[in-house]
Order: sequence, then C-alpha cells, then structure tokens
Amino acid sequence: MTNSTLINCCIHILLALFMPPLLLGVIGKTKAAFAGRVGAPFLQPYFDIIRLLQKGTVFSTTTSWVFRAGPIVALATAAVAALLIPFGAHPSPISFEGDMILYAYLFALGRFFTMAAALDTGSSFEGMGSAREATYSCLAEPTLFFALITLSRLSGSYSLNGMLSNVSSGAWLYAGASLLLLIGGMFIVLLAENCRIPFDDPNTHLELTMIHEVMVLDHSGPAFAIIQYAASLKLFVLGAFFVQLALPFATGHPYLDWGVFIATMLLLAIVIGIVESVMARLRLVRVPQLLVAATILAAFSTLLVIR
Amino acid sequence: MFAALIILPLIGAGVTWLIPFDRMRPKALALFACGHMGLVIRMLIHTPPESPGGWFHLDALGKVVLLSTSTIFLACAVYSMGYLYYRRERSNRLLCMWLLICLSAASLVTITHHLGLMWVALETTTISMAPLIYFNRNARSIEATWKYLLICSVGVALALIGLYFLAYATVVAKVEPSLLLDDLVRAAGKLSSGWVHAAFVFLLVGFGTKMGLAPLHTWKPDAYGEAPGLVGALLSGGLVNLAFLALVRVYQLCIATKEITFFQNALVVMGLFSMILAAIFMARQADFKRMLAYSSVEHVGIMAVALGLGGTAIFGALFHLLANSLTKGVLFLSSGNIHRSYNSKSTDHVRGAMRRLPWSGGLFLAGFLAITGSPPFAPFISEFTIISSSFIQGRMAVGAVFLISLSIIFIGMALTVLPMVMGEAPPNSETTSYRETIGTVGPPLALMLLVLMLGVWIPAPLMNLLREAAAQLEVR
Amino acid sequence: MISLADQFLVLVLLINFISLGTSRLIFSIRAVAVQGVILGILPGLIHSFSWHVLAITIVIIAVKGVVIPQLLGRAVRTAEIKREVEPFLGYVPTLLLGAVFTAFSFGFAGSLPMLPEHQNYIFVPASIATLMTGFLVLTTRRKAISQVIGYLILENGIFIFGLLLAEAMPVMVEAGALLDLLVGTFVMGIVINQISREFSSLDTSLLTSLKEE
Amino acid sequence: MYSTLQGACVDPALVAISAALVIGCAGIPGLFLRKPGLGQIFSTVATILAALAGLPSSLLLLFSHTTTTYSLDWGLPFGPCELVIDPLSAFFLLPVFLVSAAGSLFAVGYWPSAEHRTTERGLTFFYGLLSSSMAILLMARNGVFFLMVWEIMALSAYFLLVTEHEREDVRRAGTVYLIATHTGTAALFVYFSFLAAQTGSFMLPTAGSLSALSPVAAIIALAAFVGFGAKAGIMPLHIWLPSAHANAPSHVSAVMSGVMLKMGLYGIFRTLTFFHDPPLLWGAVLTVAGIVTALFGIAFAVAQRDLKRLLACSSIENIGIITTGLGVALLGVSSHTLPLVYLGLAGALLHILNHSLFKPLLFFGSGAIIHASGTREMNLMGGLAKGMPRVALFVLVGSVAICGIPPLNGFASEFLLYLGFFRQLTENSLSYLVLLAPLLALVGGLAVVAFSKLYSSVFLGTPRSPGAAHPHEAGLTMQLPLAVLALLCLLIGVVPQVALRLVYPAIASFYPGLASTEYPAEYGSILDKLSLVGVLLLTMAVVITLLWYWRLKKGRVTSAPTWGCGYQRGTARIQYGATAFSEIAVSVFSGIIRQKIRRPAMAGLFPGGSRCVDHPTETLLERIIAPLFTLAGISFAFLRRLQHGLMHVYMMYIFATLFILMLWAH
Repeated sequence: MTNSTLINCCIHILLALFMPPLLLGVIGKTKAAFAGRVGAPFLQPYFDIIRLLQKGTVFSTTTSWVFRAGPIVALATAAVAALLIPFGAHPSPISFEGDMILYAYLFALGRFFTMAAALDTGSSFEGMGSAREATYSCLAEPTLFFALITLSRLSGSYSLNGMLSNVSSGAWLYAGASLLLLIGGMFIVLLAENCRIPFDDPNTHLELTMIHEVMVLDHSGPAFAIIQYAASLKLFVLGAFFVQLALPFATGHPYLDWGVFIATMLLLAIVIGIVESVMARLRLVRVPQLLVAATILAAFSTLLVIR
Repeated sequence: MFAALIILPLIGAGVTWLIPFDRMRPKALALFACGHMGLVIRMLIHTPPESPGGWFHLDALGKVVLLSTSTIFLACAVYSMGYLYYRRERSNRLLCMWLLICLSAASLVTITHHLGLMWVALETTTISMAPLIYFNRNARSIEATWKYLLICSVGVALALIGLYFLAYATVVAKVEPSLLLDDLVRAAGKLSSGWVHAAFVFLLVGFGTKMGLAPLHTWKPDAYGEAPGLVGALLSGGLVNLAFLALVRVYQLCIATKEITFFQNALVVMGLFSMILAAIFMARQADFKRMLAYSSVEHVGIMAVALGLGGTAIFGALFHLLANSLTKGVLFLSSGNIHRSYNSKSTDHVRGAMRRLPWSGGLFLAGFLAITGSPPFAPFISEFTIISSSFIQGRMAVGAVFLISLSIIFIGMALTVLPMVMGEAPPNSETTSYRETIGTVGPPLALMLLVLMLGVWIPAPLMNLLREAAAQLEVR
Repeated sequence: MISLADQFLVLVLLINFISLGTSRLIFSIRAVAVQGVILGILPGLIHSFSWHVLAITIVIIAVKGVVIPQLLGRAVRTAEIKREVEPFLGYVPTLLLGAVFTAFSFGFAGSLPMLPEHQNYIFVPASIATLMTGFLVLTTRRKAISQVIGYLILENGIFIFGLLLAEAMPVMVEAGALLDLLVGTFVMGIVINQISREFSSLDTSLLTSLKEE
Repeated sequence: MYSTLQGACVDPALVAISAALVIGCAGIPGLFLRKPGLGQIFSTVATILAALAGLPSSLLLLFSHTTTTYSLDWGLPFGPCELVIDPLSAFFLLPVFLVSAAGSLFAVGYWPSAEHRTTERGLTFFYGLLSSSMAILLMARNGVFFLMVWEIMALSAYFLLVTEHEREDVRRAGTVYLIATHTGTAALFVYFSFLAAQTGSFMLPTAGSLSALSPVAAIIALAAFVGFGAKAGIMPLHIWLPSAHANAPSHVSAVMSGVMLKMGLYGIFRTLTFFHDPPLLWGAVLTVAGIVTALFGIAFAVAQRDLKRLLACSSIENIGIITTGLGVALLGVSSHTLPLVYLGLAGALLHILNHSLFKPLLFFGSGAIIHASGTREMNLMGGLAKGMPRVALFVLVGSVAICGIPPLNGFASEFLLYLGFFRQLTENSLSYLVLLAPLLALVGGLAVVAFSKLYSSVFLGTPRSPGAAHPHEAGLTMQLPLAVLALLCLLIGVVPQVALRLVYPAIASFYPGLASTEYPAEYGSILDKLSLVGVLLLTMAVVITLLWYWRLKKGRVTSAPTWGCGYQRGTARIQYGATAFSEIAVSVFSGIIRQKIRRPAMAGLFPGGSRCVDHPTETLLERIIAPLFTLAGISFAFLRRLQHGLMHVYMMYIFATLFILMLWAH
C-alpha cells in the first residue's frame, strides 16, 4: 500500500467518523432558512450527541439483551458500509468483486436488529414503526439492486469502486436517459431509507405516523446517541453513493477531489432540506405506491442498458 | 400321487361331516390343510410324471397356482380355529365340509390338462362356495348367494359351450376329437378359425365371469361383502387364481393357433376396464369389505392386462398372482377381525382400529400399502414389472391408463382406510366380546411377513419356477 | 331318424317363443318341462339303441321333465305368484327380439364350417337360438323363478349343441350336462326355496338391497 | 485430517454404509424392551456414534476421487443391486448424518418416553428407519432399489408425521402427504421405466451417458421434475409441505425439512448428470420454477401465524433458491458459460448445506418453544427470551442466517448466486438472468419481514397469554443440538471459503468440465475478503459494545416501564402481535397471499366486544385441488349407479360383453 493511498484511507475514515452529523445540521439550517428562522447552529447535532453521551440511561423493564444489541449492530453495519463505499473519486479502503451486494445486505442486518430492539420494548407504537420499516425497506430493496445492475452494466465492473468511479460524465453521453431514471429512483430510496420527508418526519410529535423515530422512542442516553450517530452515518453512506451517481465530478487532483466530495455532500444535504421544506408528508397508504414507482423507474433504466 | 392330492381333502370333508362337535371341526380342517400343504410341497420338489393318457400333468403354471391356493387355504384353515370360536351361535359343519370339497376341486383344476375335467372342477368350486357365502343365514347373504350362483353358473355354462365349440372344431377338422390341452395344441394348426374364435370368446366371457373381470364382476361385491372374512380371502386369493389358470390354458391354446393378438387385445381392454371401474367404485366406499371386493376386481384386471401385454409382463402376471393372493389374505382376514370387533362394516362406525385392535389395524394398514403397490412389499415387484414392460414395449397408452387408475385407486383406498385405522374409536361404537388372539392374528401376520419377504427377496427355487412358468407362455 | 330329430328341434324353437310370450309362470314352467322331455328323447333318435343311451334318456326326462318343474312349481305355489307382472321389457318386444336373435343365430351358424352330415340340419342354429332365448328371459324378467327358467332354457341350448359331440366325446358331454342339471335343480331349487322363505316372494327386484348407494 | 484417516486400512465407504445400517436398526431394540426410555437412550447413543463414524468417512469420500462399488445380493429380477458413493452422494450424506444425530439427541428431551409411552417406540423406530433410508438412497444405483428405499423413506416419514393421530389436523396432513408422495412415486415409476427403456437395464446411467435431445429424454426429465419436485416441494407440487411440517413432532419436521426435501433435490441433480447436452429449455424451466417457488414460498411465510407453518413455508422458499441456482447452472451448461455453471452450482450446493443447518436449528428451536409455551400460535407467545435466553440466542442466529444476512452462512450462498447473475452482464448471452437479482433481493427482504416477525413475536415484548407467561429453559439434551448447529452457521458464515472447498468435489462430479479451472481459487479469494469483512463487522460490534459499557459504568442506569406515549393503561394485548406486524406486507402482496378474514360486525352506537380473525389459506390446495376432488367424488357417485343390484341388468352386461366380443372377433 503506497503512501498516498494510506493518506487517502485515513481521510476516508476521518470523514466517515466526523462528517455525518454535519449533514443533519445543514438540513436543519436549510429548513430553518425556508421557514424564515435563524435555526440551530450547523454543529447542533454534534452537541446533541455529546450531551446524550453524558446522560444516564433508562432501560424498560420489559426489554432483554436484544434491546441493547440494536444500536450497536446499527452503528457497526453503517460503519462497515462506510468502509465499502468510495468517497468521490477516491476508492474505498475495502473493495472486492461483489462488495455491492454486501453493501446492500449490511443495511438489512442493521434493520433487523433495530426492529428487534423496537419490538423488545413491547410498546405498540414501536411495533407499528418496525412493521412499517420492515415492509417499506423490503420494497426499496429491488430499486437499489436495479441501480447496481445498471451501474455494473455501464462500468463493466462488479465492485462499488469500479462502478462508481467509471460513471464519469462520459457515461452520461450514451446512457443519459437510464441514468436520469436511476437518479430519480435512487433519490426516492435515499429519502425512504433515511426516513426523511415525504416518507417520515424525524421531528414530528405524532407517533402514530412515524416510522424510524417511533422505533427508538425507548432508547435514551448513550444508546440514543449511538442511534442518532448511526442514522446520520447511514444517510452519509447512502448519500455518498447517490452523489457519486448524480454528480460524478473528478478533477484528478487528490486533495481537490476530497473538496469536491465534501461540497457535493453538503449540496445533497441542502437539496434534501429543500425537499423537506417544500413537500408535505405522504399518507402512509401512498408510501408503498411511491416506492413501487421508484422500483419501476430503476427497472426501466436497467432494461434500457441491458437490452 | 395326483389321486392323493384330490382324495385327501375329500376324506377330510367326510371326517368333518362325521365329527359331532363344533369345537373339533376347525382343528380337523387345519390338520387336513397342513396335510395338503405338505403333499403340495412334496409334489413341488419331486414332480410326479405325467399320468398315462395325459389327463393329469402338473406343469410349472399349475405349480404356481397350486402353491398359492394351498398357502391361502392353510392360512384360512388355521384362522378358522380362532375365528369360529367367535361364531359359536351356529354349526360350522357345512362350512368345514364345503371348504375341504372346494380344496379338492381346486387342486384338481391345477393338476389336470383336460379342459373338460378342468371345467367340471371349476363348476364344483363354484357350487361349493355357495353354502359358504350363505354362512350368515340372513336376507342379505341369501341375496348375495343367489346373485353369485346365478351369474357364475351362467358364466360357467358359457365356458362349457365354448369348450363344445373347441371340441366341434376338432371334429370338423377331422382330427382325433379331444379336449386334452396337449392334443389341441398339437392340432391347433388345422382347426378352423371360425369355431376357434367363437370358442375363445365364449371361454373368455365364461372364465372371465368366474374371475370377476369387469363388467362381468357384478357378483363380487355382494358375495365378498356378505361372506365371512375367511371365505372372502379364499374367493379372492384362491378361486380367482383358478379361473385365471383356466384363462391361461386358453391362452396357451391361442399361442398355438396364432390367433393370439385378438385374445391379448381383448384381455388388455377388459383388464384396463376392470381397473378403471374399480377405481371409480373404490373412491369414497363406505363398506370396507365391498372396497376389498373392488380391489379384487382391480387386481384380476392387472393380471389380465399383464397377460395381454406378454413379454416380461408375463412374469409380472404370475408373480402378481402369488403376491395378490397373499396380500388379499392379509386384508380379508384382518378386516374380518375388525368386522367382528366393531360388529359393523361401515366406515362411519369403524374408526381408530389401531387403538382398539393394534395388530389387526396395523395389518390392515400394511396390507393396504402392500396391495396398492408400495415398496418394499411383493405387489410392488409385479406391478412395477408390468408398468415398466408396458412402457418398454412402447404401449404408452396402456401404461398411462394403468398408472393413472392405480393412483386413483390408491387415493380412494387411502381415504377409506386411513380414517378406519387412525384416530379414536367413536364413543357410540358398539363394543363386542371379540379380543385379538394368536389364532386370529397369527395367520394374517404370517401372510404379511411372506408378502414382505417376497418384496425384498425371492428364493431361487421360486424364481426358477416362475421363470419356467413364464417360459410356457412365450409367444413365438 | 336324424331328420326326425330336426323336426323336434323346430318344436324346441317354438317352445322358446312360447316361454318368451307367456306371462303365466306355471305355463312357462310346463313349457320348459316339455322342452326338457323333447331334449331327452333326442339322443335316442340320433343314436342307435343302447342301454347307455336309454339310461341317459331316462335320467334327463326324469330331471328336466319332472323334478325341476315340481321344485319350481312348489316354490311358485308357496310364494303365491301367478304371473310375471311388469316385465323389464314387454312381451311383444321380447318376442320380436327373440325372432331377431333366432334369425341371427341362423346366420351365425351359416358362417361356420360344419361336418357334411350336420350340414343340412339346424342343430347349431337351434342351440344358439335357444341359448339367446335363455339370455333374453334372464335379462327381461324380474322374478327369480323366471330367471331360473331362463337359465334352464340356456342350458337346453347348450345341451342341443352337446348332441353334436355325443359320439365324439360322450363322457365329457354327459358330465357337463349332468353337472348343469345338478346346479339347475338342486342348488337353484334350494336357493329358490330359501328366498321364498326369506322374502315370501320371488320378485328379484326385491333382491336389490345389495348395491352402491 | 483425512489423510490420516485414509492411512487407516478400513474403507470409508464401508464405514458409511454400516453407519447407515446401524442408524436404521437403532430403534429396533426399543420395540421389545419392557422398560420405557431404555430403547430411546440406546438408539440415541447408537445413532450419534454411527454419525460420528459416518461424517468423517463421508468427508473422506468427498475428497478422495475413487469410488468403490458394493453389490448387494438380492433375488429380484432387476439386475444387480449396487451401492456406490461418489462425491455428489458423499456431499448429500453430510447433512443426513449430522441432522439425524442431532435430532435423535433432541428427541430425548423433547419426546421423552416417560410422557409418551404409547408413541415413543414407534417414533424412535421410524425415525431411525427414515434417517438410514435417506443415507442408503444416496448410495443406491439400481433404479428399483432406489425406488424401494425412496418409498421406505416416504412411508416412514408418514408414520412419523401421524404420531399424534388422534388429532384431526394431523390425520388430514398425513393423508395429504401420503397422497402427494404416492403420486410422486407414480411419476418415478414412469421415470425409471423410461430410463430402463433408454438404457436397457435398471441401473442408473453413468454421468453424461445419455443424449437429451430424444423425446424420451424429455419424458424422463419431466417425470423426474414431477416425482422429485413433489418431494422437494417445488411449486406447484408443494401442497403437502406446510401442513406436514407443521403437524409432525419438531425433530421430525427438522429432519423432513432439513434433509428429506434435499433427497428430492438430489434426485434432480442425479438425473441431470445423466445427460451431456441439456437443452436451454430445461434450465429455463428450473430457473423460473425456482424463483417463483422462492417468491411465493416466502410470501406465504410472511402471512403465517403458526410458528411451524412459517418455517415450513420458508423451507419452500429455500428450496426455490436452490432450484434457481441449479437452473442457472444448467443454463450455463447449455450455453457453455463456465462461470455461470460454477457459481450456480456452488451457490445451490452451499445453500443446501446451509439450509440443512439453520432449518433444523429453527425447527429444534420451535420444538423447545412449543415445549415451553404449549402452543404453536405466535399471537399467543411473547417475552420468551427472558425465560429461555440461550434458546433465544440460538434461534436468533438461525433467523439471521436464514434471511441471508451477513455475517452468517445464509449470505455466503446467496452471495455466490448474486455473483453469478451479475457475471452474465459482461457475458453477452443470457444477460437477462441478471433480472433475477432484484427478485432474489425482494425474497431476502420478505424473509427479513417473516423472521423478524417470528423472532420478535415469540421471544420479545411481554407474554400475550398465560400459557407463555412462565417459560422454562430447554433441557441440556435439547440445547446441545441447537448450540452445535448455531455454531456451524456462524462458522460457515465467517469462513465461507472453507465451505466452498467442501462443495467443490460435488461440483466437479456434477460437471467434469470444471475440473481444470481456476474458479475455486478465484472465488475462494473473494470469499476470503468476505470473511475479512465479517470479522471486521464482529470486531467493530465488540468494540462499540465495550465502549458503551465503559460509558454505562460511569452514567447512572435506571429501569422503568416502557413509555406508553401517554397511554398509561397499556396491557400486553395492545402490543403489536404477529398478524399485526405482517399486516402491511400482506396487504401489499395481497395478489399472492390470500387470507380468510372474519371482520367483526359493528352494530349500534356502542358495539360490544368482538374479535377479528384472519388466517392465511393454502391457495392451491383449498381453492383448486380440494374442489377437484369433490367434483370427482360427485361424478364417481353418479357412475356407481351401474351397480344397482338389478339381476337382469347384470345379465345384460354379460350378454352385451359376449355380443361385442363376438362382433370384434369377426
């Protein structure tokens, strides 16, 4: 391993460690701006996490060890996923043929344990949340795979590195239509997987309508901090996938590329913020329909490239 | 030697007639059955030479049938010791006597090569069975007897005129008029086809009626349903084989006269028809003895089809003759026990037999699996041989119909048998004094073990016997 | 001599039609008895005299002409039935069918090769026709008695054919004939009487409790 | 290790055969021993010892490239009866020995003869018979002998299934099973007959000796698909499977699902080796049947409320996945794309191995659960994790593994299949195969729904019924099999490359063309990376845990009731139950899953108490096959009028027959 790759590796890990909460901060700020408020500072999510880490913990009497495993697994999976996905033009530290499948399935692992932890509390609301989570994410699964197929067809490679680094502006020339469809589909999945509006509202106060937030009602203190951090990391990882798909800019100069990556990520956060502030939450019954629509978009894009 | 085989049972009949006590007769019956069995085994080992004039000649085919008949009869005789203990309300004198007379006539059928004599013997067996079917002395049994007697007599009468035709054919052909099989085979070339055809048709219908091929089977369900279990076993395990042997003799003649194809096709068609009909009648059958009767129709159908197919299926037919009679013995004897215990033949009342009669219930279940051709029981060997040879010969349609009706029959029988043996006996079901004893369970158990043994291992002598018999029926 | 036998066979055919046409049981029993007597005489006509033939003649006449009618008659009387009411098929159609079958049997016999000495006689057609008549009775009449009668007629048909073989294989023919007689008389007679005791009627349409429902 | 064993002079094949026979006879003494329980102990010990002898020897046979032939002497006229163990058989032997030993150990605690005097003997006897017949089946090379052993297997499975035959549903399940399996056997009659017609003997043909282009070959393949597919539970031949697995004693369900289904797959594998040029159509049919089976199976599983029925349906799903892999491999053979062949076979065979680990694990778990809670209805359970923490842990491992989630073994096999699908993108033939990937992903997603439903509604939350309120931890004899299987799942999950090496000889014997390729090395290295990530994941989880607990020590930890979002009177019954959990998914997939729903009729201003019951239906069985049976029954009843007891008409039958035959003759 040469020197530069070692440095890039370190940068990669540091970014994955420290940048995710910032996205939440940016999103919050954007929404505040749209609402005409000043809003919390960009670093507010960091403050929250630190404060939560210092608090004590309350465990529900009904819970068992499964409840505690939930946040841990969620964070671990997100972290491993972060090591598999390339940031911008820079390849990921770990990469091998078929890693995209692992990437997709890691989220399933995290989800399984999050849902189990939620159901362990025996609260009907958390039950609702996990039931919804289970169904919606299993509807979102195929979309991701269609995206992977399209990318690996375009790039002729079977690993995330190859797929995403080869989707340069060149690909747009001959497969623009399918990439466009793909971006549409993937954006929906991005929002759904991270429980953003229009699927879910992270800071609503009506538990009956929530998905992700209602699953973590009973986590408190450090556990909740871990969950918050894991959620932001997940957003970060999926976002990295998306921006590399949507804004594949590469200057060729390594440090400039890092800058580009950070910039595009922040841009993505702003976009999400805009969407959240201009759109309303969907009715729950509409959610599956939107997800299926995303799947259809992605499927079309696949058919366009493999016919 | 031949004489002994015929006389011994007759003596037995006389003895049982003279014995005054009901308790003693079954023992005598079993005794004479054992004697007969011993005689049969001795004749199988040292086959006596053909009698002067060629009227009596024990060939391989005869041996197979004789063996099966004697075995099933022995089983029934031993069983009767245990069974008749529960039927003390009426005298068993006639029963024992006629059983032995029937045995004598049956042996005669197997050892003679004179078609006329064979016909006489068959008619005797028919008559001798009538009092046995009427054993229960009630309205239903008299009706069954009446139907059995009239239909079978008509059938046998048809067979007689068929024989007359044959004889007349020899007369017309200006050869030495005779009904000796060997003479006929020798003269076969000269006989005029018109008479021979007519003869074959009449013989087929006549013996077919006795054998119970559909649609000539109409007496079977009634007779089997009303007769005591051991009589049913004897009818379906013994007499059927005699009629089949008669058909086989005709078949040998057909081979000689080169008219075989028509006869074979007729056999296949009637056989398949019997199987289909049995399949239809066995589904949702509410009376398990009648179900067994239809199963007997099915199995004569199988034998007919196999005979009609020829080739390797012949072996299947002969082996099926053995396997079927043994398995039928198991089924009828154990069903007799179940009937005694519940005092009902209706599957609405008979439930949970395995709980009430562990042995008989289990044997009935095992017999059901065996008779429907499940490995590792003997009927599987024969049925698979027949099916495979039908496919190997390229008779796809035959094989397909055969297989489909087998499956339907399995389903139908399963839906009748499984509820009988499984579960709990219904609370309202009648409880009788019947208890399982070695006398009533031993014989079917022994037969079942035989069926199992033949399913996994055929002794070399038996194998050779069957091969030899099959060789007699090869179409050249 | 044998030509005389031929005339008798015509008589036999006539009796077939009578038994098909009549509705009174006693009458048809008598008809069958007469038929039996004729059949008893026939061997005497076609063979030269011998004690053996005489014995046969006597036995047959005795059984077919006397014993069986007696048995059946008694059964009829005990069961108090006069006539076959509502046959399965009416009398006129039955008669017509009988005629058709007789014609058919003549055709059938014509198609078969025969000994020259039998060539001009109607043994074979007569036997086939009688056989079919027996079947017709068996299939169209409901009463047990009528069916026994049908069976007897059927037997007579077979017997007629047997006459052709009488010199070829006497033992066989006689054995067959006698055994048939045995069934016909004793066993059937016994069963008939049992039935009439059980049901106090010989209507076999009563004997239909054994069936698939 | 096997080199040392090879040094020993005893022939491993002989060891395997005798082990199978020992297992078969293990139950016999129990039938005659007066003292209850002694027979059970004896058979368990014998079975375990035999398995301990059989496993290494089958491993040896798997890796040794020689196959020895033993000829049994029997008097039947179907040619010699040969026993051969080639790598394919040896591979399938592994689960047979493993699971049957585990099951018999489990039975000691689960079905103690002290409580089940009447049934225990028969159960033990037929259990041994089933296990050994499956082992012998894999060695049989004579078609008729194969058929016999096959039927012995089927029948002993039937007798095991109806152990509790006083119960109506058990009897019904048994009857359906018996009829289905017998129909399958009829198809096998056709299969072996035509094989004999093709080769001239009843011996199974050697690999690649037949051509697939003749019409007879098509019939053979179809018969094999029907006969073996019915046993394996490929749709639409699966009708017997759910009720059978649900109603058998749990350790029997484990063997049936974990091993017996594989025998059907073995038959299909074996059949496909006969032909050297399978047409594309066969592969296509298998692939489509497989993916449809997987999708429908898991969809049914999502809807179930009966614990064991859910497991049974997921068996159907897994069989579907395996069949897909096989079909893909076959497509590869027909189109001469070796990577596809390799990956398809590797995925299929590895998944066979995996499924025979985690499915028995789950069925044993369900046995322990039913033992503790006294019900199979998931809606009545809950909170069992506190009473039986170890079983909860093992079942968790099983559930995660069966969803195909890393780092457990289920993922490894599905991963290989995915690679195969993606590979086709660069091959220019059959690139549409890649569309299987999203479908498989959907299957995986649904599996997560089904098993998080199972796990959470059984073990988590608070008890929903008094029956489940006081669960007891399973006995040691029940825990040990669970522990072993769970450990194996984790092991294969973390080091899949080892398992891949296990699979390779079987692949080579299935498709000799792969013998001299570098694929094993290539994909072995990929799996190395996979296991690296697995280890990374585990370490990361451990690290986070340690950090957190270090944190917890400092902070103060209190415990309080679950926050009810303001509803202070929450009872256990307002928890999300199993049915509620899957309700959304079921409504989304209502096209596939049909449910009978009895909704309460609301009347008046203040409607009284009422309940809404919905239970999933066996679409095929209850809507198509059962009506067909009734229809046939009616028409038969009509035809039975032929037997009306009217004498003169019977006479007419005889006369008519005579007449027709006369006309035919002339």
